[in-house]
Amino acid sequence: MSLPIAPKPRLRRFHQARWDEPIIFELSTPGERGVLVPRPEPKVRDAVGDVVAALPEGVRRPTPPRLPEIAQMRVLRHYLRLSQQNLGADLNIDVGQGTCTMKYSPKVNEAVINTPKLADLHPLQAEASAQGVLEVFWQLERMLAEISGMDRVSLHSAAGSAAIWTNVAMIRAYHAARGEGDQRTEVITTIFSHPSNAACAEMAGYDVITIHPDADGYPDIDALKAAVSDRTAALLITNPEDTGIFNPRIREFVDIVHGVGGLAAYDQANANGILGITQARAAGFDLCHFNLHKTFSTPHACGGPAAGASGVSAELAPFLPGPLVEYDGDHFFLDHNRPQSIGKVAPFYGVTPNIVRAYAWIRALGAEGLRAVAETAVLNNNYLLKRVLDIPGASAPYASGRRRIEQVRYSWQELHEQTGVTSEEIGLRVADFGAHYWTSHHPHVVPQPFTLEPTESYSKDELDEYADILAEVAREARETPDVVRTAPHNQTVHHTHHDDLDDPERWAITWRAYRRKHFGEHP
Amino acid sequence: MSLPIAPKPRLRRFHQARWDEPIIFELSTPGERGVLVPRPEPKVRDAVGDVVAALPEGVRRPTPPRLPEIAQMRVLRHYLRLSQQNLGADLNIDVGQGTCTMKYSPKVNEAVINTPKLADLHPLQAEASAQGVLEVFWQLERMLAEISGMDRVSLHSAAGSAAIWTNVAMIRAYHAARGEGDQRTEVITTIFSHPSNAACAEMAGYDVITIHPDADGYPDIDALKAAVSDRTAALLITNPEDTGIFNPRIREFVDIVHGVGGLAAYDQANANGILGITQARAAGFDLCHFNLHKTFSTPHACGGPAAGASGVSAELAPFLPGPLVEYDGDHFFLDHNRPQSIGKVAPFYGVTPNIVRAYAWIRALGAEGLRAVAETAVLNNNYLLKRVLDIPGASAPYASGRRRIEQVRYSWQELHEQTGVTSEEIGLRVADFGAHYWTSHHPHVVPQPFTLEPTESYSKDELDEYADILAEVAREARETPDVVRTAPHNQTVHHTHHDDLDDPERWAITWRAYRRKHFGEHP
Amino acid sequence: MTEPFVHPYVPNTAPRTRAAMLEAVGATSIDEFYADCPPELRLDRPLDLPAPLLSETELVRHMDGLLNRNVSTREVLSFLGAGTYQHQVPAVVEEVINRSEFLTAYAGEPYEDHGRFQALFQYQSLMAELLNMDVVNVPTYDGFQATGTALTMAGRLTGRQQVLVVSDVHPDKLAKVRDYVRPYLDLVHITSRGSGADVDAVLAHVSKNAEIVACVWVETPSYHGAVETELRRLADAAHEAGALLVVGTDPIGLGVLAPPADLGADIVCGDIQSLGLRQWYGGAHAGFIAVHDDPRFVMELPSRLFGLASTTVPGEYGFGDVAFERTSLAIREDGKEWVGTAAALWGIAAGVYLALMGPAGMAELGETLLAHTRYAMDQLAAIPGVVLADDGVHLREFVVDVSGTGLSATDVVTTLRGRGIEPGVVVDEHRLLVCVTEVHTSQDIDRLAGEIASLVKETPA
Amino acid sequence: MTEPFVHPYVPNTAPRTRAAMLEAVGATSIDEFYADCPPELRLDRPLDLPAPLLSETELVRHMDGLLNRNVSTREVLSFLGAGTYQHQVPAVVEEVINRSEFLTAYAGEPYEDHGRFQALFQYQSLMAELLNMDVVNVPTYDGFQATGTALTMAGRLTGRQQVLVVSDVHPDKLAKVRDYVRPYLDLVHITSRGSGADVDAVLAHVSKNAEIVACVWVETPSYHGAVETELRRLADAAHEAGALLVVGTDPIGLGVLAPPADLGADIVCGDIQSLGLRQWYGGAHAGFIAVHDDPRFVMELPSRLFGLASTTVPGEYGFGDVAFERTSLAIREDGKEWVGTAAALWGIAAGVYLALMGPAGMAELGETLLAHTRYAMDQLAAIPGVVLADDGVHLREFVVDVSGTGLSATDVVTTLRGRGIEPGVVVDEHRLLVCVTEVHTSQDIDRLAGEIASLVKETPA
Ligand SMILES: Cc1ncc(COP(=O)(O)O)c(C=O)c1O
Ligand SMILES: Cc1ncc(COP(=O)(O)O)c(C=O)c1O
Repeated sequence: MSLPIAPKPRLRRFHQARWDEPIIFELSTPGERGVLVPRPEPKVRDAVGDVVAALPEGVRRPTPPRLPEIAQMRVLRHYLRLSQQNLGADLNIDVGQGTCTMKYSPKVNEAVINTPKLADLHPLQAEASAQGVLEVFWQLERMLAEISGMDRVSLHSAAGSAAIWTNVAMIRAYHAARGEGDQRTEVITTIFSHPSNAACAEMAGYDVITIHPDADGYPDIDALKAAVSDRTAALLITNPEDTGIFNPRIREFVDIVHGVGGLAAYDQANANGILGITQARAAGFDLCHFNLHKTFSTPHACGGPAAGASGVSAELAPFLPGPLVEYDGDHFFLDHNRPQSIGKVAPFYGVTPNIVRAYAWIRALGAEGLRAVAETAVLNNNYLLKRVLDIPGASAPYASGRRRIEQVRYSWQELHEQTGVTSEEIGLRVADFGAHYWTSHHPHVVPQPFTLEPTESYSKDELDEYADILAEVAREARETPDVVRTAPHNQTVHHTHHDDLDDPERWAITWRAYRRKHFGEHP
Repeated sequence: MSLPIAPKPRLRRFHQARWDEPIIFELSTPGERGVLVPRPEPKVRDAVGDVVAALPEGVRRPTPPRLPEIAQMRVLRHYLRLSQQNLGADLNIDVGQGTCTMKYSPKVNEAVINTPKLADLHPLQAEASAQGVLEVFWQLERMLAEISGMDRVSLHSAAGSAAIWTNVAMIRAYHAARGEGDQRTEVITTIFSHPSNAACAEMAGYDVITIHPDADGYPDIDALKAAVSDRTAALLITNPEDTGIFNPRIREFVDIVHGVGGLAAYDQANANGILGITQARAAGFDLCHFNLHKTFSTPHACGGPAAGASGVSAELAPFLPGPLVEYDGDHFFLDHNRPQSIGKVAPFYGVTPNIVRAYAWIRALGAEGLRAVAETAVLNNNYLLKRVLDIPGASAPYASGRRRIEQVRYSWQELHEQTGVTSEEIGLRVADFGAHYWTSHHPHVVPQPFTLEPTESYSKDELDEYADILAEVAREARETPDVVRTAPHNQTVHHTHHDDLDDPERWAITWRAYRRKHFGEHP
Repeated sequence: MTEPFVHPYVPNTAPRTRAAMLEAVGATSIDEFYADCPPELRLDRPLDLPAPLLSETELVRHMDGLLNRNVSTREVLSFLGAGTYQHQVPAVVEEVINRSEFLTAYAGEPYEDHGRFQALFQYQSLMAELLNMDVVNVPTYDGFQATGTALTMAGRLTGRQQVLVVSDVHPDKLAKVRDYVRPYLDLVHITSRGSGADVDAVLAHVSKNAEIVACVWVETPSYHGAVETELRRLADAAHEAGALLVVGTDPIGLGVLAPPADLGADIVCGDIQSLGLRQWYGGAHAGFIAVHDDPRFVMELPSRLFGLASTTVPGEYGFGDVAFERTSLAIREDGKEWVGTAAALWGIAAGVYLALMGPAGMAELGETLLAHTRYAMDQLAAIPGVVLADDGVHLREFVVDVSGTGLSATDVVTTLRGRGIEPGVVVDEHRLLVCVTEVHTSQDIDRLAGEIASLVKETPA
Repeated sequence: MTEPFVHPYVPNTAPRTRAAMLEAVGATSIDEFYADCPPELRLDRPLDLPAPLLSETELVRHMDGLLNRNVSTREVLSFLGAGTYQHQVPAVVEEVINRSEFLTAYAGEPYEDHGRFQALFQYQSLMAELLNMDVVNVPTYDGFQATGTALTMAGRLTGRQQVLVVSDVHPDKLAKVRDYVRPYLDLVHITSRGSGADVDAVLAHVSKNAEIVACVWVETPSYHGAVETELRRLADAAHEAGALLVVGTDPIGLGVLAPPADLGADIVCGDIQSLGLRQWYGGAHAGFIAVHDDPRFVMELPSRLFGLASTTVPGEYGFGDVAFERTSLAIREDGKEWVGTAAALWGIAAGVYLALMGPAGMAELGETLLAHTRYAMDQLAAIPGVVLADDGVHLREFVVDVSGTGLSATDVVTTLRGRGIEPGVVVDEHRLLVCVTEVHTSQDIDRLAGEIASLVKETPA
């Protein structure tokens, strides 16, 4: 064979890096060192003596921790190899992690934050020496207020769920302040709202009432009417829900809750398709939250650090966690004097690197850019919807024929009925093409689900590639189902047995537990 | 199957990442943008008008360059995927790139250099605002002088070969200054010295005489004696040579050349095993050079930027390229006033990032550490030698039974005679285990060669893994030679046909040439 | 209006592409997609945001302009701690966590995100060795959250409501914990002796309230840096009453200090910022919770737990979620508390950190910290009018009382800031919390002491 | 003596390992391995080097201490060019070249280093589009080296010896080239008109020396930033005499300027520092050489050339070295000049840069550079006593003559440095080379002009 090279086939012939690495403990060699630390200088030693020997009985560690001993380059190499065994949004067409808004995290923002001027600031240093970072906090609060229509925004929460918690804690404080703390014992949410809404409410001491969708996929308004009462503390709801269906009667939902004295909190983690289109406050919400790691581009970091922002109306503002950043026209400062505040929700002021990244992202786009983001996310989603619906066996339950906002929860139910292959199995086979999808949160209201959210970040070609992969795997499910059932084949590892993970006798959450339980080793 | 997991087999089951990426031009979509640049402000536009339209006839580009149009994330993704398809010394046990000293490039040095305080300095800015970097240059010169025993050191050269060129240019200038420029027309080198010694000498206008090894693998001293004359400008030689054999009569070699009025230049790119053990000056050399990207740990960067340092005796110092960094007890400054200098060998002062990395590396180790480096590199090499010689079919020609310094040129000749499998084929199969080796520079004086240099960076376990891979592939060469001959199997790409690369009618050095020659496309 | 632009972050705004896609889906305008959003909810104006900084040149210039107004702890001499600490962060740690693959991954399956699963399993395992406990979670948000959860776990496990707070706890942490546990637990304080718990008072309280105490909560080092030396007695007392011992700690000292589990702790929790994370203005925290491998305890953890699993290929390490059905992701409000995006990357960082440090690194670091702390205590206590709040064993932090100098703590801070030193955190009018770590040299500490001494000298008594 | 240590960079100094390895090879000491190094060559003392900085804390503190004594061009307003330029460097470029895999790779085979081969093939291909030429090398050290080689190629191709230097060339470049080509070529200068070559003089010389001229060497933009507008005539003259046209250029302008090949250039060369590399104190250069796909020319290139190749799998892009037998790596002194480690990573950077910029980016950048240059020329020329050395088309750089102000160029530089501005590079007593790029705003340029104007005002005429 010689030049020219034949055209590439339609689908890439992928193989994930496979290094077959041991567990890090297996790399240990006695005496090796990965890094050295500063040692007490002779002067200090002379002054203080042997501080370790001087520790009281029982306080001194009797034997060194059984950490591995590995030279620096080998540690590095091990983790670099592991990194290649991790897809990452930068590497793949990450539209399969629907509801997670896997958009591009611009590299320039990494360059911006990785400076000692940010990474090496102490939270309690003089405010005068932290004016830059304080201004970023202050400005981002104002931008998010504009985007949501809310009056004040807290940036303290470490993630979306943490922001939901913050909102629930403010709801609790609000009712308590009005003397209705004991009466308002119920929180209402919907089954398509993120599970953390229900779980945070429960953790805050509330009883949770869950509304299911009606036949069109909208949260059932009659169920809501039946659920509200003077026990209602709040409605926690998202819109669009993870189906990508926008609830046109959302204002009515809020009014119904307001009508009984409850508050309405908007889970705006799904805001990517509506930036600059509609504001939370327009629908009457009292509280809302954003995920900076979704809509505002901060990287997902293998599952955090993330960042959540809680926006509230003026009425709720006194309850915001502290401290808030204020500006006296001259200097930015931290206002700790907030008597009605729910207090601290995090050690200091929020996840600084993500707050700065989010600010930089908005500054790079401006209003016009944010609107382009929303519109393109929605265009991409409706385009992908079209491509997926063209695949025999795939469907998008509810609201059939209608447009979606930024994501869609799909179903392989038909394909499953025809072939017996499940959505989970299809997902594992998709991995063989260097892509992935997830099903969705439990419970699987949609049968054999998969959830796609293309965001604004992917080119049409990449959306087409993704749809082509799905079509190919669906074809395989009919024609060579065993290939699908035994997948993955081109991945770092092969089909994994999950049976031990739920058995307390056998599960191995750490290497030491594994060695103890399965090899009888005792430290 | 369930826990516990069976023990891992002796050799890792490797697969390199395979993304099957198109060529970047194939990713183009009209209208996409990868990055935006600052545009003239209205004020500027008003002042200068349409500067492009105003360009004279013929000066303005008639049609835009046919660069691809690709959004930022897609460009990033493409190159990240390519990066995973590149082994890199951080990722593999890179002992197979013998004579290249693939040692650990510490990550802390990357952190140190990646600051605007270095990356954003202009070479012509005020010396007063560059005191830090000037001091590093000055200090590194002194350290390399100490390591080599030389009097002055130039850091200008961009690589090892460039430093050889610099040395040859100084040799030429030296003889010219003594009125012997026309008489001294010959340079002597050895076949095991790097080809750049011969090539640079030739390029400088010299006739090259090459000495071959004697039966013991030492450069043939009688051949040298026969070669020298009053035409001899210099001897360019390395020691140990790429065989790892140290020439104990090196001082004699130098003396012979000095005896006829020639100079002796020591290629110290192989210095890793002799740091702190012996100095170039001790053997009488007039000039020497180091590769900072080998011995002093700066990363190899896919083949540069590198950095070469030329050390010379006081007698040769006037000929060093300019400017040199000097210190007046108070400030560091650039001395441009060097009338006998060969002038510029590079745009400014050398490859700054590598100069700073090399300095930091020496500072992290100190004298004791450098000696540990040398000793351990040598220990590792002799250990690996033992392991390789235990493989049936492998040998280490010359100096049999003797110790080697930091590397060995091995031979698969015996295995080849027995199986017909070549060293090159074995190398391709080694790639399937996530490692690699190269043969050596041409000409292959050693038949079926491969060259290993373990440096100080790898643990014993890793050297064992590497030896195990070689043993396994040697076994395959006997038992399943076809597996070896059709390798690689677990790599990014498969066996490649190299026939077109030497045919001017068909070679494709750029995408446009490929499209033109093989698809008849014309811009 | 700005010129129309195709933004590098939004490829499909390229006009031809946009048109082709609209056509493919049979829409004439983007607006059609918003049909469900009623007009009265629609924003009828552009968002009021600053003009975009379209080129990286403009963006970076703007951001640099802002951030250069900060002065970092590399530029001043800082003795600030109180929750966020300045430790050596090995470059390899940052190399690993800045890898695109780790930085931008989220929630792939154990197949395509095998690296993440293994890295976090290793984090759990490395922490487990340091703590001598068999189960460690994938990190939660921060030490505050971890503590809140550890205490509510104790409540759920014992079915009781009272938490005995026996150490000096950072007031902010206490505020967070109090609001967090409000529906389930009461915090009862037993004033500490400064250098540690008032064990006799704790014993007395526990024996009187044996039925209602859910747990004894110890912090070691305490808010004031004091190392609790009576853990074993506190554990015994708690256990005798059917209660648990919950210990909050910073693992940084565990190369030389006995792991709380060795002395009877049932749940150990805290923050891992010290283990390889920069300070980030207090924005880089992650919380750990460790328990023994007892399913009662494990099933109370809200966090994800990654465990080993076999694959169809012998010798291949697979991974998966252990007991996922515990979690709110699986069963919503019926799960334990909640779990969402947490602080995984910081866990990976801490894992790399511990792998680099090894037993010798942690032991040497612990020794350096103890020595530097003792040295700093001695130097400051030698200043006339300055006394140590207590003389217990301290790791990294201690409190000095400056009332004898005629100065307030704020005076000291204000003046020293003017001299390029952040001397510590004000605890109250006369007390200052000073923090030293391995990054300080004796010269640094001497300079602190010297500056305070000369300030004292300058001050009329 | 320091404590004995096992250095993190040198694993096998761990005592047990070292002993085991010595035993395995049957040696009793490391010293045995040095048996061939005679005693009289052995260093009998430790090297005289500063004590090691063993922890990263100490090392980083030391390095920061040094480097913080530098003041970067982000901190002052810099108009310095003359070979090294301050341009926008997209973050993606640095992300890619800092990837461990690219940064630390060297010379793997096209299989395991497929990424490197493809990235460099793409660099060659992207440059080729910008240059409208079919062959571009893997970068050599820098533009100086590239130029030296381009000229010697012309000598070898024509078998002649005379190089006509018709542009203003950077004196340092000339020094390097002169020494480099010494054995093969003579440089003959035809004084330029400032704004470009003196074409008539060149024509006259060429027609008189038709047999001996190897090439006409044009630099555009010249040392003074002047864009050569008569390339076509120079090419024709050279070709008519059987000579070649060698053009040195900075590809940064080729989004708006016609590629030299379109106007008859046979060999185009230069530096790619402008294409995505930071300034690095002048230490980040790389040289390109481009020719047409004519084997006579290709076979004269000393550098490596990566080309496409098929594999056993259809549709798989393989790569390899084109015509490797040309090189010194293959045939030593019989190869073309020499090749070794060069500047590959900078080539990858430039490739990423061009892929990001695309045609629109390069066109817009070119326009911005022309506009900023013209604006700066006008602003400075408006200062009394300051005149432009020539009023040709300039890209990025131009020369002003300040003799009319009573000041020397050095005066201007010295005074403005005191005001936080590097106004340019001194060319000679009264002339200053000023450089503006896209990173400058009109405000920056106005500030430069304003400061010079007020300096002029302050100066007694
Ligand atoms: C709609 C919605 N709400 C809340 C959350 C919870 O956010 P986090 O995972 O940051 O806790 C998510 C997470 O993706 C979400 O999609
Ligand atoms: C002994 C020796 N000399 C010279 C060189 C040439 O160095 P460079 O590749 O930097 O040009 C090398 C390269 O590895 C070498 O090993």
